[in-house]
Amino acid sequence: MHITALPIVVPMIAAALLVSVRKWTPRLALDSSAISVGVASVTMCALILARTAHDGPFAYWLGGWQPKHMVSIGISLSIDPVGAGLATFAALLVTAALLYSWRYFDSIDGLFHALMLIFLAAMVGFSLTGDLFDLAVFFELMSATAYSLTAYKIEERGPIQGAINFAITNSVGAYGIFTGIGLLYARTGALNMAQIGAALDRHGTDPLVLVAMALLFIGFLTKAAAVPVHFWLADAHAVAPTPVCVLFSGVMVELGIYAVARLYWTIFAGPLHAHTEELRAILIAFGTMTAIWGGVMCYSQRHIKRLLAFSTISHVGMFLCGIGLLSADGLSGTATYIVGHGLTKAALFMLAGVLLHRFQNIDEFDLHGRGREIPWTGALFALGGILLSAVPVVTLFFGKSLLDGASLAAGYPWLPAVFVFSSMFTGGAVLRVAGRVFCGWGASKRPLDEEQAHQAREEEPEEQASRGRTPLLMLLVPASLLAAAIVIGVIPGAVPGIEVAAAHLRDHHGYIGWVLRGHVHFPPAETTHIAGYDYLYGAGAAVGAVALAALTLFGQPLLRRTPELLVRRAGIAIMAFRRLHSGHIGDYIAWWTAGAALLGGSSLIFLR
Amino acid sequence: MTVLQIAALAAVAVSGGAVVIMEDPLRQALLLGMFGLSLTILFFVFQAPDVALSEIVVSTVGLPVMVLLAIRKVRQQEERQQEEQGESADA
Amino acid sequence: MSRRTRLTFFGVAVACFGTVLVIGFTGLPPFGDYHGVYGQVLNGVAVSLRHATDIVTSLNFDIRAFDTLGEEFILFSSVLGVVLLLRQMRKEDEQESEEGEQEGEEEHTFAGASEALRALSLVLVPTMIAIGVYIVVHGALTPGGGFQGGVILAAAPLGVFLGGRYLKMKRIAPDTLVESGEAIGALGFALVGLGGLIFVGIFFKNFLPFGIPGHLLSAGMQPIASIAVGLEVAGAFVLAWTEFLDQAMLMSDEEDG
Amino acid sequence: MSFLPFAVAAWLFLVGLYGIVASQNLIRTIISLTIVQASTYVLLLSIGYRTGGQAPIFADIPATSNAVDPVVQVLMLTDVVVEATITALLLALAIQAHKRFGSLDPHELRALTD
Repeated sequence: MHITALPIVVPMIAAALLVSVRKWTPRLALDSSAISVGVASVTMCALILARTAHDGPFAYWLGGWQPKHMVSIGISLSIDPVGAGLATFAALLVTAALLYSWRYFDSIDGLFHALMLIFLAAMVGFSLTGDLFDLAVFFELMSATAYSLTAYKIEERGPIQGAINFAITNSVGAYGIFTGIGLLYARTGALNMAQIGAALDRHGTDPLVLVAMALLFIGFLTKAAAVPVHFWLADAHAVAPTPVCVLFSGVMVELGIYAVARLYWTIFAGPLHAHTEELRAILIAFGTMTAIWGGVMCYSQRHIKRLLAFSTISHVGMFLCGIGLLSADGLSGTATYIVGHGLTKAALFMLAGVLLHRFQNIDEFDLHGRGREIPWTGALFALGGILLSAVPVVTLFFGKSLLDGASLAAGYPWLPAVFVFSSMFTGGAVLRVAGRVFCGWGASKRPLDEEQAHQAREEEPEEQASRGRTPLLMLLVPASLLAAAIVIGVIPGAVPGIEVAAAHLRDHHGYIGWVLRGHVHFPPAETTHIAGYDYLYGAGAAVGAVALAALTLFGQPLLRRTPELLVRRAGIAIMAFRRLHSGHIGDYIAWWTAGAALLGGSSLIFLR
Repeated sequence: MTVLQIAALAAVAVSGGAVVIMEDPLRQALLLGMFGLSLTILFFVFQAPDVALSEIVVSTVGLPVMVLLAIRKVRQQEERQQEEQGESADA
Repeated sequence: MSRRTRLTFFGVAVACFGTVLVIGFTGLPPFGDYHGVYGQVLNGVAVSLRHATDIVTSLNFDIRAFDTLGEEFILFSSVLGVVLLLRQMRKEDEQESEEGEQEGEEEHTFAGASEALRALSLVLVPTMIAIGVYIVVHGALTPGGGFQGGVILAAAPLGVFLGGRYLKMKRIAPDTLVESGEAIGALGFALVGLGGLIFVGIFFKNFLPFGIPGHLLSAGMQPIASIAVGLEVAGAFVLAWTEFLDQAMLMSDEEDG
Repeated sequence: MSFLPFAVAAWLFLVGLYGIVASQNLIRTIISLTIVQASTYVLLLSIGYRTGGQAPIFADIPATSNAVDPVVQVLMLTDVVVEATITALLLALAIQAHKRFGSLDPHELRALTD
């Protein structure tokens, strides 16, 4: 008996059971059963991962519908180490979030647990499936649960607005995906990704394939929140319950990036072989835009959860650049970075949740100095900021040095500067918050944007119990996530393991072979050594982050000496930039259309 | 391509456009029903009876009930808000 | 952005996007000239392998059943979302209106319910149930199946409401029961898949005899899968409708009082 | 003429997007979204159609005869029902939004803006 389908199905079954018995079930039983299902999923995913690492990737044909003469009839789970690894990672974060919410929420009933478990099933299914339409189904399942989870605290205004913008933007993205699938189906007569890839190898590229690619990519990038289809993310992340934010930033957004990588290497790598250079330029352009936009927006926020949300957008830009390098190191660097970032960002959201839980306020200036009461939280928060700036030798650092090497090899020597910028601004923003809130450094007022401050105060506590003490569990979970983010990179074999996994993902012909013929092929994987300048870059970014935070907190005298006109101009420019994030769904869809036109248009012009 | 198919396509295109152009949600809800019916006919002439059956049950009973009830609820909330405003103005 | 800026910006964007879309669509094979290999293979295999005459249902509940499992849970979780959003709100509304009159237990009648409509509903409701059940169980043979039949089944309690008996509708279909029904439907479909794993070793592999093509109990697990889906869809729609009805009715009760 | 179905699909997609952008009422936004979605139905079913093909139900016709593509029908058939419940979820959100903000105009619905 095969367990392959079980990590998807067991959470679903458990969710349905929980819903039907939730009226008569005490809270403790709900929590413990949901957590044990999470643990079971982690175990099963890890077993599958171990199998792919040991015996190589494999296809599991649901219903026993094996392909006949290279034509697939049923649906396959096509599992390679990257897919299995992401599934394990998603299950791990869901379990951590469930553990955290045990003490975080005071009164929730089984609906929350059921939705979390279905969300888990969707993410695992999304990582494992080998069928293009099934991928879209799990995309929608992920979305449907995510909308409800975002709006979970319905007594407030923010969550409703965030959920609406999230739902409409992502639905439009999903219809883009369906249209793309339709185009590919018309061309190849197949839905299995391996078979589509094999068919396109014979047909080559033409406008239909390019437009299909653009529609699929923009759809998945909507979930990944790349500029200019990122607007929903900040609205949704700022207001969703903390345990849900952990999953959104930690793994859901990254799955969008995963889908782009998967689609490129299984489907489009063959026909676009002659245009690698041009596609690389397009993807890196989008990625750079996202990294810088996210970094600037992140640094200019005072609502802490919204700040973390923009920091995720900035990192998504780095991921997109990493994938867009279309090389071995780029891919394995991104994969490593995703693991480190997911753990760190999840921990940071949990620590922001501690603030919210204790002070019922998430505004940086309002909380000025009040964090002194909880020094441990502060220490962990600052540690998270340092990690986010990819200081040597944490997991993020190994990811970033692979990315640096890949950019130089691909002829983009300026790309490492973008990465340093992103690390500096996102890490610096977190450190600034840590300094102001937990140490009481810097100014306690900033009059410019009272509106956002008001919103941060309106945030109501997610738990109604006494706020005297922070439950220990709410610190233990983020602390262990941060510890994992530090050590995973230095575990012998971890990074080389990711490099092997990435080699499987990149193996276009190998993928078609093992899915449709069952011939496992082990592509050669090179281990990259870290160059000296990587340590320099890494240390530079970390020092830069600290310096930036210090400059903002203590640099008032310095600022007074710069010409006032310059300061005001810069202020106005940033405010104008921020005003683009209007919260108006019409704006967001207009931007979505522009993004789709941009990606589709540039593909049609440059890739023919 | 048969005349029936062309007619159904034209009906879908026109009613779809009309649904979007209409500003008043109540009229939109009614037009949405028409749109659903023309889609049903289209699916039928495209030899997709299963999808047509899906579409007809959803577009005749499934969606309109919910849209109309949502509009009704919103109207009620508006009335209530106006009442409250009126009361506060009186006081 | 002001409304005008937004529309201008969108106008430019949509012109470009439309061009992209149309250029892509020109690569499609001419309408009616499709020769995709997947569909042809399936049309060839399904009757002989599955003894089902409606290929669409075979695909839905057997060959691509895993998709359907995902879709089922989309349905399930979005209705959970509706319940989550509206039930809480109803509690608030009830608290707000508590100082008002106590709600009576007498029958609430739908404003436009005449005797004729009431009589019609008496005929309509059993007919709808019959049609719904027929469509659900004959999925493998004729057009239809759990999805379509489920919505029709769900419309039956709605008929009771149209006949003017809102509370009676609630009595026939109380929330808890409907909710459990929906969950059991979702569960049932997953269990059909699990049955394959347990009895024949592969998830969603058929583990029941196929029977004679055209007969009611043919096509292996398909009828059972169809019934599970029917239950789930019916439960989901009844639940969503009653939540919306409760919203719209609650206030009007106050008005009547 | 043979391009007409695809043109209708493109038209529905674009006009639906326009509806969302131009809307000043959330319920209108949601209804426009269903139009975008209908575009995908029209596209996929048009792709799978074969001239002279019959519905893929072999109770009345011999199994060897010319039939339209069944796969696209399966993909769309479940989607039609499922998306109705997603629309229900959005409508529930709209009702909530109206209660909290006192308006359905997206312009008024800006809880957390910069």
